[in-house]
Amino acid sequence: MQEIGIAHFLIVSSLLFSFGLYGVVTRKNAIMVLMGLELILNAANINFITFAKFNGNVGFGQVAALFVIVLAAAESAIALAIVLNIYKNFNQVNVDEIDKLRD
Amino acid sequence: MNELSFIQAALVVLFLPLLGFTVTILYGKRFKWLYLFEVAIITIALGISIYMLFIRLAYFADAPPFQKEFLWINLGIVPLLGKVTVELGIMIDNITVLMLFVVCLISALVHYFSIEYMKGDKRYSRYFAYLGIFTFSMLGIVFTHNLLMMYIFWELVGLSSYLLIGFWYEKKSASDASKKAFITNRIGDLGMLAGILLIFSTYHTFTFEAIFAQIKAGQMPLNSGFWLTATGILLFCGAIGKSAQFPLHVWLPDAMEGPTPVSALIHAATMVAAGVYLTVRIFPMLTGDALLFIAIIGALSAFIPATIALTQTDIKKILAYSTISQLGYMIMALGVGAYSFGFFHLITHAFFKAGLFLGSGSVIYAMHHEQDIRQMGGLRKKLPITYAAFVIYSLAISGIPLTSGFLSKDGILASAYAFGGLTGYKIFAITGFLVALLTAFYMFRLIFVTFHGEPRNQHKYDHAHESPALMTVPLIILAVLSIFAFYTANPLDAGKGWTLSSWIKTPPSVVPASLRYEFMNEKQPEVAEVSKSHNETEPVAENVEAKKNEQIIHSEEYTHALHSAHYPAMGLSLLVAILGIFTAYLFYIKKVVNLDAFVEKIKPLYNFSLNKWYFDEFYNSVFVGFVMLLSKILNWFDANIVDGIVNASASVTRTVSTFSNAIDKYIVDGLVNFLAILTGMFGIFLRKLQTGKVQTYLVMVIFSIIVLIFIFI
Amino acid sequence: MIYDFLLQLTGNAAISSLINSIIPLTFIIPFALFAVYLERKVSAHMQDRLGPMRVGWHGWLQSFADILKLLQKEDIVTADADKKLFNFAPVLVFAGSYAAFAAIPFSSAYIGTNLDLGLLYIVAVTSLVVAGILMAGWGSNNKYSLLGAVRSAAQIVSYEIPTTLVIVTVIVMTGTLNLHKLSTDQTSSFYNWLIFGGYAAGWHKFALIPSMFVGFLVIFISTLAEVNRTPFDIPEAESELVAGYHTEYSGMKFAMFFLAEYANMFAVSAIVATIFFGGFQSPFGYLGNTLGISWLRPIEEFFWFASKGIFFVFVQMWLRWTLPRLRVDQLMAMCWKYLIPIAVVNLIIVALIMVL
Amino acid sequence: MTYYTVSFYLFAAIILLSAYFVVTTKNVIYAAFNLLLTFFGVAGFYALLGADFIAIVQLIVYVGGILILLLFGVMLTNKITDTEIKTGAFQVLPASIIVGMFSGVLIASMTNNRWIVSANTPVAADTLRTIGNILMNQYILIFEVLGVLLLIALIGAASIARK
Repeated sequence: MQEIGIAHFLIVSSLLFSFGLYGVVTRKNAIMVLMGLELILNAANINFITFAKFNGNVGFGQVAALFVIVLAAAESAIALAIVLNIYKNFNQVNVDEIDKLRD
Repeated sequence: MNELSFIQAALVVLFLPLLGFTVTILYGKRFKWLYLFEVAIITIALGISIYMLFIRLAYFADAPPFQKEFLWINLGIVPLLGKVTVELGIMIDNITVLMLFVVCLISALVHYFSIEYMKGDKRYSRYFAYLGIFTFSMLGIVFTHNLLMMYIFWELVGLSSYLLIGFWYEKKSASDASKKAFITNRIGDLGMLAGILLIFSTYHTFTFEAIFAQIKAGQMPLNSGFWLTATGILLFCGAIGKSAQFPLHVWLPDAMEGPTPVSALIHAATMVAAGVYLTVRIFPMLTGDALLFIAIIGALSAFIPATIALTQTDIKKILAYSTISQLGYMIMALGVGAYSFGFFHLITHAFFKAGLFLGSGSVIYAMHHEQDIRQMGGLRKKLPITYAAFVIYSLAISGIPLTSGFLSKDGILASAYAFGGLTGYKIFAITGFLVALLTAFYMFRLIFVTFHGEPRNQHKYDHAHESPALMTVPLIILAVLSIFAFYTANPLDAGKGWTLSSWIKTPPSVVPASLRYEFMNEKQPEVAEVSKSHNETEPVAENVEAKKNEQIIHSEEYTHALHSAHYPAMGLSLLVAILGIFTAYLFYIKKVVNLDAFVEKIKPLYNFSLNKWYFDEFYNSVFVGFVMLLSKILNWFDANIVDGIVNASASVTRTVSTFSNAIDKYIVDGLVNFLAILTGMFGIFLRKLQTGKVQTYLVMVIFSIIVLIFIFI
Repeated sequence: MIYDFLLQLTGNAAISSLINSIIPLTFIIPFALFAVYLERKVSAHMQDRLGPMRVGWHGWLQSFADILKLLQKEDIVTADADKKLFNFAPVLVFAGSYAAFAAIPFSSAYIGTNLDLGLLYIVAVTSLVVAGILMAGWGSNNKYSLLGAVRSAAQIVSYEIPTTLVIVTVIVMTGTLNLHKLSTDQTSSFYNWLIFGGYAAGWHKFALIPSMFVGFLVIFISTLAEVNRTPFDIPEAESELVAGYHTEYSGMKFAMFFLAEYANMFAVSAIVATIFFGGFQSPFGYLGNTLGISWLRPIEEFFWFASKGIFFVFVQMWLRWTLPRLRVDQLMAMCWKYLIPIAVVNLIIVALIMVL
Repeated sequence: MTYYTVSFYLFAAIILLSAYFVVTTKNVIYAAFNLLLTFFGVAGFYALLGADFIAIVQLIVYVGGILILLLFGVMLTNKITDTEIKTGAFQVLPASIIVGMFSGVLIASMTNNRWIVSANTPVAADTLRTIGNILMNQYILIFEVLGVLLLIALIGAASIARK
């Protein structure tokens, strides 16, 4: 088994990203879509930290990751507020059935 | 007190009533006592106005007008016009302070009178608020130094008049009357607006002084004297509307639906005088033809209502027609060039006519809102103060010596007489004397029927009582002001006696010499002398300039004619006045003629007068009828000709369309349907991609990214 | 350090780590037994009763009897419950509470992990408790449980903010988040405790005392809320929600919740004590130093640490039987309208004092 | 095989397995709790990479904040009496194919790329101080803008959810 290098972390983050993408693309429930989104953001963050570590420039990557986390918090707060509102109006949160504009 | 403090005082007086109005209208409903605030404010304004009057006349009587301009709108450089700025401004001269005093005094008296008269009204404080806004607008007219501001306040006055006439808007007649007044006024104001626009398009300014200066420099609207005359007449149209002159006089009698103190304030003393005031202001720019027009209008307005007043039975209607008649007098005076007498009559008339109205208000109040004089009679025992005041006013309006009316009226008659002698238009003098006769007759008819004889309605008579002090004191004040002592030391010398005539001088006309009356021209040699001396030395030139200012007003000729006309005119007017009173005495006290039989004998004339010369009916049938007829014709035109053309074109279109339909159906539609089927098939295919779900699109995006990656790497 | 000692003893890092991590458990379980007994006795005496008197002298064996009873009880899982979540929830909750003990220095000789970010770490792992509580509430499939869980989560998340603000205040003042370092720095005597202005010199020390006192009050109140104790016990308000999120639990799982609750009580008390009251430091000198017996000193330190922790646990119980329960809106208002603004202002004041 | 390697594979397994469950399970609640595990694993990764502060922030924000929010969202958008909180998926086949291809491309690019790796990876001593200095010096503007953004997001979320 080789020593754990940069590629190991990157592969894990790529897979995590793909799972997230899969979740975003296939799930019906809006909250599940959000979870997929969080996975994608986490994958991105892993990349940031990894590059920061292996590039020797520790601080900057971590600061970027910090920003991403803050943005993710803001995003999920807004998104969940919207989902709650949608639930109030449509009594469900399935993204494929909320098609009032289409009718 | 200097010029600046005059301006400041004027601003204070102008805006105090507005403050009163704002406060009273906003909070009057919550705080019932707030009407006292309005009354206090008008009292303060009255105080300041008296102070301003005395200071101006005592120390600055010969000074030029005090002026102050405030930049309102700066349009910058406008194409074709150059730099355009619109200024608001205040001008204070002798006329202004006199008018200010009149407005404030009558307004204040009416305020006091109304406290008692309007007691118990459900919109009590609103009434006082309206009085406040009226006073504000009227003062705006008085103070203005330009036409635009005058127009603004002119309309504000119209608005407040509308509000006050329709104050008891639950009554249909009141709301109708307010609408009638408003609309009739608009007709006159339209002319005024046209005149203002003409002036602005020519001179690019609204300020009186600047306009006069430019006219003097020879500039005229459309470069013709005719249009100068037209401008003058158009501006005068505003006065026709506001001063209820023939033919727009019909609104004033109806306006008596408003509360009586309002009639006294607005429809007798101040607002209707605004027309005269406007004419006074624009006097220098009126050409001879315009003045003649004005004189004719004035004469007609003086005569027609006087004949109508003979037969009316409503106490306020009589006074209303009398008002129109007297306003016609003033207008006629201005028309014949008696500038200062016209204005003098405006002031004296304001006092005694306000008094008459307040007196009638007192009578109506005493009779529990009974206005028909046939229900009255013998009231002099019940209402001694009102009666005494009423007699003094009536004497004044009839032009009996020792009253103010005598002074001003005789001045006008003398001027008309002199004017007739100089120009040949003797009709004005004849009309003047005739109207004086009629005035004396109908006024004393009113007195004799109302206050003398036996009570006709015993029940109402028994309940009648003298009005409280708050109502009688204004009557007494106005009665005192109707006596000669305030105006002259010599009650019989009407021509020169008026002290004010040294303060109110006819302004020099600015119209080119060819457009004026000859007698108004300055003497040519004097002008020549001026130009000659101008070339020599400065001090002399100044001297001559001063001299010229003194003599500029009228030619010698006119002065002579006026002087010689005074005594005949005085005698004649006194004669007709006494004749009128005596006739009334014979008719209504001695009853030497059987009135009913007499009326029966002149039935057509009587009815003609009683029905106000059928003006309303005439307007109804002519204007309304004309519009109805026009609409009928248009309707026929529409139904037969327009529709016929439309129908014909329709049938043609139908035939054509039948053909075109066939082509459409088989050839064009075939093509289109084919295309549609093609498009539809594409659509069915493409629709599968367009799911409306973001996630599907995301899949497509990823797919495209992969494709792109494979293409480029 | 005990870890070094263990490493020497066993020669294996894995085994010594394992033993090292179990040590807090050996403290928590007896403590929980004692605390249950204490709670019952305190409540009894506050209400002028005697409390448990049957088992042992003055009922001191009562807790053991309770444990025996709980162990014997049938493990009931309701039919409609989500079994996976239902079973996992108590573990998660206890894991969360227990994880906090990793960063708490019991004495100069023992700390689970000498973390640089110890205080933040404790705040972080507390979130696990929230997740566990929500899990329990949902898994029970009972409206009382769910309501209690949601309330609890909202409460804990809200009150984390003032706690963190006070922690930031401490960072500003001391420049460290390491609890062990924090404790060792407050050495020698009680006037070096942070509540008395810390070990700063000069006027700073006196200027800081009011701010420190405010900070102590804020963090004590908000940690009280975080462990759902009265007057902030809305999540398990008996009169409204039966017993909140652990309504459906019984037997050993219930015992784990119970254990977690008491562990939490001690954890927050220990944190407060460590930050403001010198941690394991004695208020005055050490007997071990005086006698020259070096191994006595860590034991003394542990004694002081446990005493301070148990004192604050006692204060919590005292409050429980003194104050009435808050309404939900009052609870939130307390946090958002009072504690947070006060904490922020306090932070600014401390920062200003430190800059000057 | 060091502890480091073991930890890495442990955390990688946690991350990938739980992430897989997150996106495939039909039960929303299970997905949410699996997400908790994923976050935990990612925090572990951060710790392995020497970013202890980020790891703790990950726990505080993701586990303590976002996950709780998500759970709240789940609990508020599903009726408590309704045990059937399962939810379906659609376009599974095309999505799996395309996402699979994408992940293949991604992994290929990640492994085949020659990353420039700094020779001396410094020991992360006192990262908190480093991050604080960077935040307060180079990135002060972004930091403050983020603060404002967070405030706006909170106000917006509160107002949207209140309606």
